[in-house]
Amino acid sequence: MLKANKPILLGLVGATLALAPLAATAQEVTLESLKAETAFVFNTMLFLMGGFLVMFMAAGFAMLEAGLVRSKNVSMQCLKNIALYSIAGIMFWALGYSLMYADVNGGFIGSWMPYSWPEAGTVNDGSYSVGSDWFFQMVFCAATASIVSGAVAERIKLWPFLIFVAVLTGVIYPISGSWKWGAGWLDNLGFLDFAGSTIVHSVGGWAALTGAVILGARKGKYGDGGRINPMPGSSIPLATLGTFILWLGWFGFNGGSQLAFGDNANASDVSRIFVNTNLAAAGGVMVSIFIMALMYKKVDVTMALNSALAGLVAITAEPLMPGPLASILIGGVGGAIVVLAVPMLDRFKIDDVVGAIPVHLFAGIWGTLAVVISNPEGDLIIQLTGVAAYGLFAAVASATLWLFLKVTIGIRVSDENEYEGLDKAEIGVEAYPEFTR
Amino acid sequence: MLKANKPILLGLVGATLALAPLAATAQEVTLESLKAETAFVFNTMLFLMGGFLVMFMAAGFAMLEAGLVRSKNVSMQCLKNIALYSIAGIMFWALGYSLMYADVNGGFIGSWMPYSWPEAGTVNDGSYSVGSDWFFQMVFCAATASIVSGAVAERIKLWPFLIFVAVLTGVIYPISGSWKWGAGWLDNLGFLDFAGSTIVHSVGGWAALTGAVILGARKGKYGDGGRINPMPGSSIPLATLGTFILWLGWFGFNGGSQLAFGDNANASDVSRIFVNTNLAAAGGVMVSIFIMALMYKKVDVTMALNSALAGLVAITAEPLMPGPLASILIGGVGGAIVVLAVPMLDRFKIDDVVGAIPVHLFAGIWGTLAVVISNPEGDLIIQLTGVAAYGLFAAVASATLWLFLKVTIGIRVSDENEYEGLDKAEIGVEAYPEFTR
Amino acid sequence: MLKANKPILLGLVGATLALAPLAATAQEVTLESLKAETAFVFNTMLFLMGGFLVMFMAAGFAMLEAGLVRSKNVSMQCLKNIALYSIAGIMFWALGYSLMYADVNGGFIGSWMPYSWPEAGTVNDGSYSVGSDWFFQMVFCAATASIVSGAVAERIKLWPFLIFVAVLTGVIYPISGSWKWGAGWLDNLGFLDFAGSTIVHSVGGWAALTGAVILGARKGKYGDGGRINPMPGSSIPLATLGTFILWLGWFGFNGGSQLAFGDNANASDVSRIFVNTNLAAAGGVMVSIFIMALMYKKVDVTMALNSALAGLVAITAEPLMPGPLASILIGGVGGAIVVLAVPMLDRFKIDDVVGAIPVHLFAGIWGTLAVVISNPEGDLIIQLTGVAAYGLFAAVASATLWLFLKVTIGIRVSDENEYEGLDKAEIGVEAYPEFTR
Amino acid sequence: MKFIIAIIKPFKLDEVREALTSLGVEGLTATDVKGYGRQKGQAEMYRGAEYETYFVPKVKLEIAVIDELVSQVVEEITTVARSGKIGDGKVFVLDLDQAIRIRTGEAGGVAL
Amino acid sequence: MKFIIAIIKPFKLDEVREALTSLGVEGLTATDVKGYGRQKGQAEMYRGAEYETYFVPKVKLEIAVIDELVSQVVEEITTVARSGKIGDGKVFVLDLDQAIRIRTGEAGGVAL
Amino acid sequence: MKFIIAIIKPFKLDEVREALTSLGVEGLTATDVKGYGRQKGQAEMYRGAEYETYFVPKVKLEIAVIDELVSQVVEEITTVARSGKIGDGKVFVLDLDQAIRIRTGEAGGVAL
Ligand SMILES: Nc1ncnc2c1ncn2[C@@H]1O[C@H](COP(=O)(O)OP(=O)(O)O)[C@@H](O)[C@H]1O
Ligand SMILES: Nc1ncnc2c1ncn2[C@@H]1O[C@H](COP(=O)(O)OP(=O)(O)O)[C@@H](O)[C@H]1O
Ligand SMILES: Nc1ncnc2c1ncn2[C@@H]1O[C@H](COP(=O)(O)OP(=O)(O)O)[C@@H](O)[C@H]1O
Repeated sequence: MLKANKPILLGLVGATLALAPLAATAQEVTLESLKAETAFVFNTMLFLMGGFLVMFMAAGFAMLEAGLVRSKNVSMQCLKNIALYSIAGIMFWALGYSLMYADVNGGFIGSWMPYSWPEAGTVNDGSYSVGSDWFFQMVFCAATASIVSGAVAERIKLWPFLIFVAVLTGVIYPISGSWKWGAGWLDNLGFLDFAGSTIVHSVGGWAALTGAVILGARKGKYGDGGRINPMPGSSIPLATLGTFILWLGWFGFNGGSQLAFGDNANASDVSRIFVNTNLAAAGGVMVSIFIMALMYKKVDVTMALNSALAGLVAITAEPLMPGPLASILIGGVGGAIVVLAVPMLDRFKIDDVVGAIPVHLFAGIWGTLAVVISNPEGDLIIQLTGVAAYGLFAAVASATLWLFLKVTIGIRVSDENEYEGLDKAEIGVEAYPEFTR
Repeated sequence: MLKANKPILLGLVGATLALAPLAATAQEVTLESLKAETAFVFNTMLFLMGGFLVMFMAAGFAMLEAGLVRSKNVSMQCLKNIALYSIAGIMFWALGYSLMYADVNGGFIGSWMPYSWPEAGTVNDGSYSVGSDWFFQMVFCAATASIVSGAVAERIKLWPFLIFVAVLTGVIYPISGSWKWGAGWLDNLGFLDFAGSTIVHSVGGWAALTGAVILGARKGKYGDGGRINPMPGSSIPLATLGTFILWLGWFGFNGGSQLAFGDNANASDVSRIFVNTNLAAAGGVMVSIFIMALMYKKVDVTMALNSALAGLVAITAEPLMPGPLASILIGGVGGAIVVLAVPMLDRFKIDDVVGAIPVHLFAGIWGTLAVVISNPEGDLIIQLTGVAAYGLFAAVASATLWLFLKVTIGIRVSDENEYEGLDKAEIGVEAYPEFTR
Repeated sequence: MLKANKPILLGLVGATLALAPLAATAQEVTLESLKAETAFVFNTMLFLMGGFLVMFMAAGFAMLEAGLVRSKNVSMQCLKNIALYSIAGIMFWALGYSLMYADVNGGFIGSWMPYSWPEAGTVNDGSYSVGSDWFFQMVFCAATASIVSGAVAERIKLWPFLIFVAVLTGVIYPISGSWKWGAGWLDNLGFLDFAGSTIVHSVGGWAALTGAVILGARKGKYGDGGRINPMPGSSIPLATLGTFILWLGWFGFNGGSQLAFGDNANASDVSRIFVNTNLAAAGGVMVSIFIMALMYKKVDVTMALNSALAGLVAITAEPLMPGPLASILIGGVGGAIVVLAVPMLDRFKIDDVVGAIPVHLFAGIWGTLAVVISNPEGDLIIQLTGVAAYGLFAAVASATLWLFLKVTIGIRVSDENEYEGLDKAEIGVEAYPEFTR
Repeated sequence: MKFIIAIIKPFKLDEVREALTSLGVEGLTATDVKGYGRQKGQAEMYRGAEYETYFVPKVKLEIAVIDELVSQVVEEITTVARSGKIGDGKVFVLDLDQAIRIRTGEAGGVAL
Repeated sequence: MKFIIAIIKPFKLDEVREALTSLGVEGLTATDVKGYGRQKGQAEMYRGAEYETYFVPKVKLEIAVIDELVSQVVEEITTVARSGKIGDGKVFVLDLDQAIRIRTGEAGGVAL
Repeated sequence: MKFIIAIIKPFKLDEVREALTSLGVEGLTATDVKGYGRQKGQAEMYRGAEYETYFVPKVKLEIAVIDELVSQVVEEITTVARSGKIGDGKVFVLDLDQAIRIRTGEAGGVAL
C-alpha cells in the first residue's frame, strides 16, 4: 500500500516526467536510441558527479589556505574563498562559457554573450546535458581563481582581489581556455592537456605569480642579509583537511575530463584515470618525504601536503595513458619540484604564502611536458609552444590587471592593517576571537 | 588470469546476483523492460547519491554551529548534531515515513506504523528502489532537526533537546510533510514546493523560532538600553567549512528532488537544477557582500556564509524553472534577507545563535512565494496558504512541545552552567582543552 | 551554435571514443550486449563512487585522530595519515592486489607481482572495469592502515610506523584478505564477511592492539595505584568532523561491497545496505548515549563518536540481510562495546589513544559473529574459525613486525621528545603555532 | 605608588573594569591565568576515567595606582568582584618604585 | 608577607603544586609564559627556511606566602623544579604589602 | 635588584629583546596580556551589531636586573618600544628581594 501512494512525491515537472517516460516514448524506442539515451544519462552523471567533486575543491582551497595563513588573516581568507567561488559561478555564466566555447573555430576567442540552457523538461541534443557540461566547466574556472587567493594572502585588499577574480574568471581564463578546449588554435596545432595542467593550473599559477610579485612580500618576511622569517600557518589539521578534499576533488577533475562514461571503454578509461591520479599524488607525497628526510632530517608536513597537490597537478595533463609506475614518477617529480622550489622562491623574495606557485605553475608546466612520455601523439615542441603561449598570455594579462588595480584603487592594505591582520581591518570578525595568541 | 579469479569476491548474495542476471533473466528481456530497468537503476542512484550528499549536510550543520558558538559550548553542539542525526534516522523508520507517505490520500496524515523494506535480493516494484527513497526522505527529515539545533544553542539542556528532536522527526515533520509530499490536501490544492523551502526549511525554522523565544536569550546577550553584546563564534574556518559542505549537499537536496534520472529529459532537468542551485547561492553571497560593504564598510564573513545558505534555501522551492538571472536574483534576495533580518531579530531580543531563523524560515518563505515568478502553475494565494498552514501547524506544535518540556523537565541550564559552558556541565569534555582563552 | 562547437573538448582518446561509439559498434549491438554493457558501466560507477567515498575516509581518520591527540602531536598525526594513504596506494599496486586476488585458488596466498590494468581505450572483459575494482580494493587496504595510526599515536617514531604500514598494506592485509575475498580457504569453508568487519577492521585492530602493547603506554598515562590520567584530545569539532566523514564513507564501504549495481535487484540491495548501515550507526550512538547518561550522568562526546563508528563496524560483516530493528541492535551492541571496553583497556594499561581497538577489533568481532543472526547461510563455528584465523595471523604477523622494528631501528621516541611532542621532534612544524597552551 | 594585583573570576572582569574607571583609574592590564586554591575544579570524566582538575580559570588584573587611590581601588575591587562564593579571589598590594609612560617618557604618578 | 614569582618548566607544574600543598600553601596562580634565557629554542625549519625560536614555553607561578613559609617555599621549589638541565628557571621574591580575600574582605596572612 | 615590568606593543617584542640582550640582560619572561588604557579598541561589528572592544593585545615583559642595569634597561625599553602613538605602554619598577636560579641554587645577582 505504501508503494501505491508513494510515487506522487516532490516536484511537479519532475514527477510528471518520472512517471511518464515509458508510456510517452515507448513507441519510438529502438536499440540505438536506448543505447544513446543511456549513454547520455551516464555522461551527464559523470559531469554532475565530477562537477560536485570539483565544486567541493572550493572548500579544500579554503581550508588549505585558512590553515596556512596566520590566525589574524583567516576570516579574510574564508571570505575570499566563498566570494571567489560565487563570482566565478556568476561570471562564467555572464561571459566565460561563451567566450570559451562559442564559435572559437580554431581561433583565439569565442563570443561575448551570456550563456543559456534549454528550458526545463526539454530533451537535450548532444551526448550529455547542456547544463551538466556548463556546471563541470564552471567549477574548473572557479578552481583557477582559488589558486590565486592563497599566493597573495595576508596583504591584499578585499575589493581589488574580487575584481581581479571577476576578470580572471569572466575573461582571462575563458579566452585562453578557448585556445585548446574551445577547439581554438592550440587544439588545431595538436597541443595536449587532458584536464588542465596548463589551462587551469598554470594559468592560475601565472596569475598568482604576477600577483605575488606586484604586491610584494609580507612585511617582515624577508630580513636583512637574506634572512627568511617563517610565518607558520595557524592550523595544520585544516591544511591537511583541505589537501584531502582537493585530492578527493581531483577524481572529479581528471575523471570527469574523460567527458564520457556511456560505454565499457569510456568507463574503463575513467577508472584508469582514477587509479593514475591517485598513484601520482601518492608518488608526490612519498618523493617529497624522502627528499626532506635526507635534506633536513625532519619532514615538514606542509611540504608533504603541497607535494600531494603537485603530484596531482603533474598528472592532470595526461592522467589516462601512463602506466602505474609512470604515474608514480610523474607525480613524484611534482613532489620534488615543491621541495626544491619553495625555498628557491624565497630566495627570490617572492612571497607565496601557501606554495601555490610551485604546486600549480611549476608542476603544471612539468605535467604538460610529461605528456610526451606516455602519449605518442604528444609532441614536445607543441607542448612547449602551448606552455609558452599560455604563460605569455596569462602573465601579461594578469600583470596588466594587477598593475591597473594597483595604480587605481590600490591593492595592498596599509602596514598597520597588515600588522593588525586583515580580519580586523576588513572583516571585523576575528577567526578565533577567544584564543589567546 | 587475474581476471578469471577475481569475480569471486565479497558478499554472498551480491556476488550471486552479480554473476547471474544475464543468464537468469535473458529470456524475458525486452527493449521496454531494459529501458525500465535502466531507468530504475538511474533513479535509485540519484536517490543514493543525493542521499549521501544530504546526509553529509549533518556534518555541515555540525561544523557551522561548532564554529559559531563560543568554545565553551562546542562539544555540546557536536554531540547534539550527531545525536539528532541518529534520532532522526531511527524515528523516521519507527514512525515518520509511514506518517508521511502511507495512505495520506489527500488528507492530513498518514499511518502510524514502522516502515519496512523488501527483503534482500528482491526485485523491487516501482521506478526506484524502496530503500533508496526512504534513505533520501530520511536525510531531509534529519536536516529539519539540524536547523533547530543552532538557534537554541549555548543554553538548552541536552535531554529536552533530544526529546524535541524525536518528536519533530518522528511526528511533526512527517505529518506536515504528508500534506504536500505525501499527496495530502495541500498537494491536491496545487501548492508547490519542489525540494522543501517550506516543508523542510520553514518547518525547521518555526521550530527554531519558537524554541529561541521560549528558551529566552543567552545571559548577557542583551544589555540595558537596547545594547546588544555580540558573542563571537569560536572558529570562522569551521563555520566556513560547514557552509561549503551544506552547499555541496544542496546539489543532492535539490537535484535528488527531481526524483528521476532515467532519461534525457530528467537528467537534463537535474543538471539545470544543479546550475540554478549554484547560481542562487552565489547570488546570495554577492548581494550580501555588496550590502555590507555599503552599510558597514566591513564585510562580516559570518553573514556572507549565512547568505550563501539563504540563497540556497530560497531557490529550493523551485530550482528547476528559473533562468540563470532569475536564480541569481532569487538567491540574492535571500542574501539580503539575512543581512537585514539578523540585526532585526536582535532588536526583538530573539537570540538565534547561528542565524537559522533568517536563513531557513525567512528565506524559506521568500523562496516558496518566489515559485510564482518562474513556474506558471504557481499561484500566489495557494503558496501563501501553504506557507500559512505550515507556519501555523509547525509553530503551534513546536511551541506546545517546547512549553510542555519547559514545565516538566525544564529546558534551560542553570545560569552557572550557562556561564561555565555546557561542555563542562553536561558533556564533561571541553572542545579545546589545551588552548588558553 | 554553441552545441556544434562544444563536443570537441578535452582529452584526446576520451573525446574520440566519446564521439565514436554509436557509429563504430552499432552494427553488433544486441539487447543482451546492451544490457551487459549498461550493467558494466553501472557496476564500474558503483566501484568508483564507493571508492572515492572510502578514499575520503582517509581524511576522516586524519581529522578524528588530529582531534583526539594532544596539540603537540597533531602535525605528526596529519603527516602519518597522508603518508599511510600514499604508501597503501603504492604497495597495493606493487604487491598487494596480486597477493590478494591472483591465483589464490582456495589457498592461503596469491601471487607475488605488481598489478596492471588494460591499456587506455580498451574494452574491458568482465562485468566491471578492472581499474575501478582495483581502486575500490585499494582504498579498503588503506583503511586498514588508518586504523593502526590512531592507536599508536603520540609516541611512535615516524619511520618505523611507515615501514609497518608498507608491510601491512603490501603483504599482511593482502595475504589474509585472500583467504576470503581472494576465494581462498576460508571462502571455501563458507566464512561470511560482506564488507570486512574482520578482514579490514579486525585485522587493522589486531595490528593496532599489538602495536599499542609493544610500544607501551604514553608517559604519564597510568599513574600509581591504578590512577588513569586522561589526556584529552585537542579538538572535539575535528574529531566530530572525522566521524561524520567516516560515516559518509561507510556508504561506499558497505554499499560498494555489493559489487554490482547493474539491475533492479542489485540496486535495491545497495539501497538496503545504505539504510541498514545508517541505522546501525544511529543505534551505536543512541545506545552509548543512554549507557553514559545512566552510568556517568554526563555524556562524553568522544565516546558517542566512537560508538557511531563501532555501530558501523558491527554492521559491516552483514549489512544486507538484517531488518531495520536488527540493524539498530547490531549497531547498538557495537556502541555498548565501546562504552564498556574503553575503560577496560585502560585497566589493562593498554593505551589506545583514539579508541581504535574497541571500535575496529571488538566491534569487528561482534559484527562477524552477528552475521548468523540474519543470514541463514552463516554458521557460528565457521564464523568463529574465521575470527580466530584472522586474529592469529594478524596478531602474530603484526607483533613479529613490531618487535623486529623495535629491536632494529626502535619504534619509540625518547622521553624528552615525547614530552616536547612529536611535532617538534620529527616534523619541525607545530600544528597550532600561534595559540597559547 | 602601589602595584595592585587582583585575581578575580573571569565573568567579573567587565564590571570591575567599569567600576575602576569611574574611580579614575585610567589603565590596567589583564591576563588569563589558572588559579589553584580552596575552590577545587570539578571532577571530570574523559573516556570513562575520572580525574580531577586542580586549576580553575581566573583573570589577573595588574593596576598601578597612586597612593591616594590605593584604598579606594582595593575597596572597589573587593566589593564588585565579590559573589560570596568560594573562589572569588584575592587582592595583593605591592610597592611600586617607579612608573614610566613609554610614549612620552613621563615618570611617576602622571605616567599612570 | 612575600610575593614569590617562580618560572619553571611546564612539566614540573603538578609536582611543584603538590609539594607546596604539603607545605601548607593553600593557593597559587599559574600563567603560561614564554621565557628567554640561556636555554635557547631549537633551530626550526618551516618550508625549507631555517629559523631560530628565541622563546621557550614556561609556567610562571605566583604565590603569596606569610613570612614564616618563605624560605621553605623557595627551598621546595628549587628542589622539586630542578632537573639540572639548563632552563630550569628562577625564583623571585618580592615584598608584599597587603593581601585581601575578596570573598570575606579578610586582610593579611589569613587571606592567603 | 629590581623587578622591571614592561607593557609594550606586541610587534616591538623582538626589537626590545634584542636591545636588552646587547645591554647584557641574559633573561626575561614574556606574557601575552590584554591592556586597557587611553588607547581604545576599535569599534567592531558582528552580525550587524556594533560593539566596543575595551582591551587591546599587549605583551608584558618581566625582567629581573641588578641595580646597576636598571636605569639603562628602563631607558632602552622606553626608547626602543616607543612608536610615539598612543598605547605604547608602561614600564614599572619594583623592588626585588631575592632571586634564585633553580638549576644551581645560586642566589642574588649571579642568578639572573
Ligand atoms: N597564596 C596565594 N597566592 C597567589 N594566588 C592565590 C593564593 N591563594 C589563592 N590565590 C588565587 O586566588 C584564587 C581564589 O582562591 P581560593 O582559595 O580558591 O578562594 P577564595 O579566594 O574564596 O579564598 C585562586 O584560584 C588563586 O588563583
Ligand atoms: N633576568 C630574568 N628576568 C626574568 N626572567 C628570567 C630572567 N632570566 C631568566 N628568566 C626566566 O627563566 C627562564 C630560564 O632561564 P635560563 O637562563 O634559560 O636558564 P637557567 O634558569 O637554567 O639559568 C627563562 O626562560 C626566563 O623565563
Ligand atoms: N595604571 C596602569 N596599570 C597597569 N597597566 C597599565 C596602566 N595604565 C596603562 N597600562 C597598560 O599600558 C597600556 C598602554 O596604556 P595606554 O593608556 O593605552 O597608552 P599610553 O601608554 O600611551 O599612555 C595599556 O593597554 C595597559 O596594558
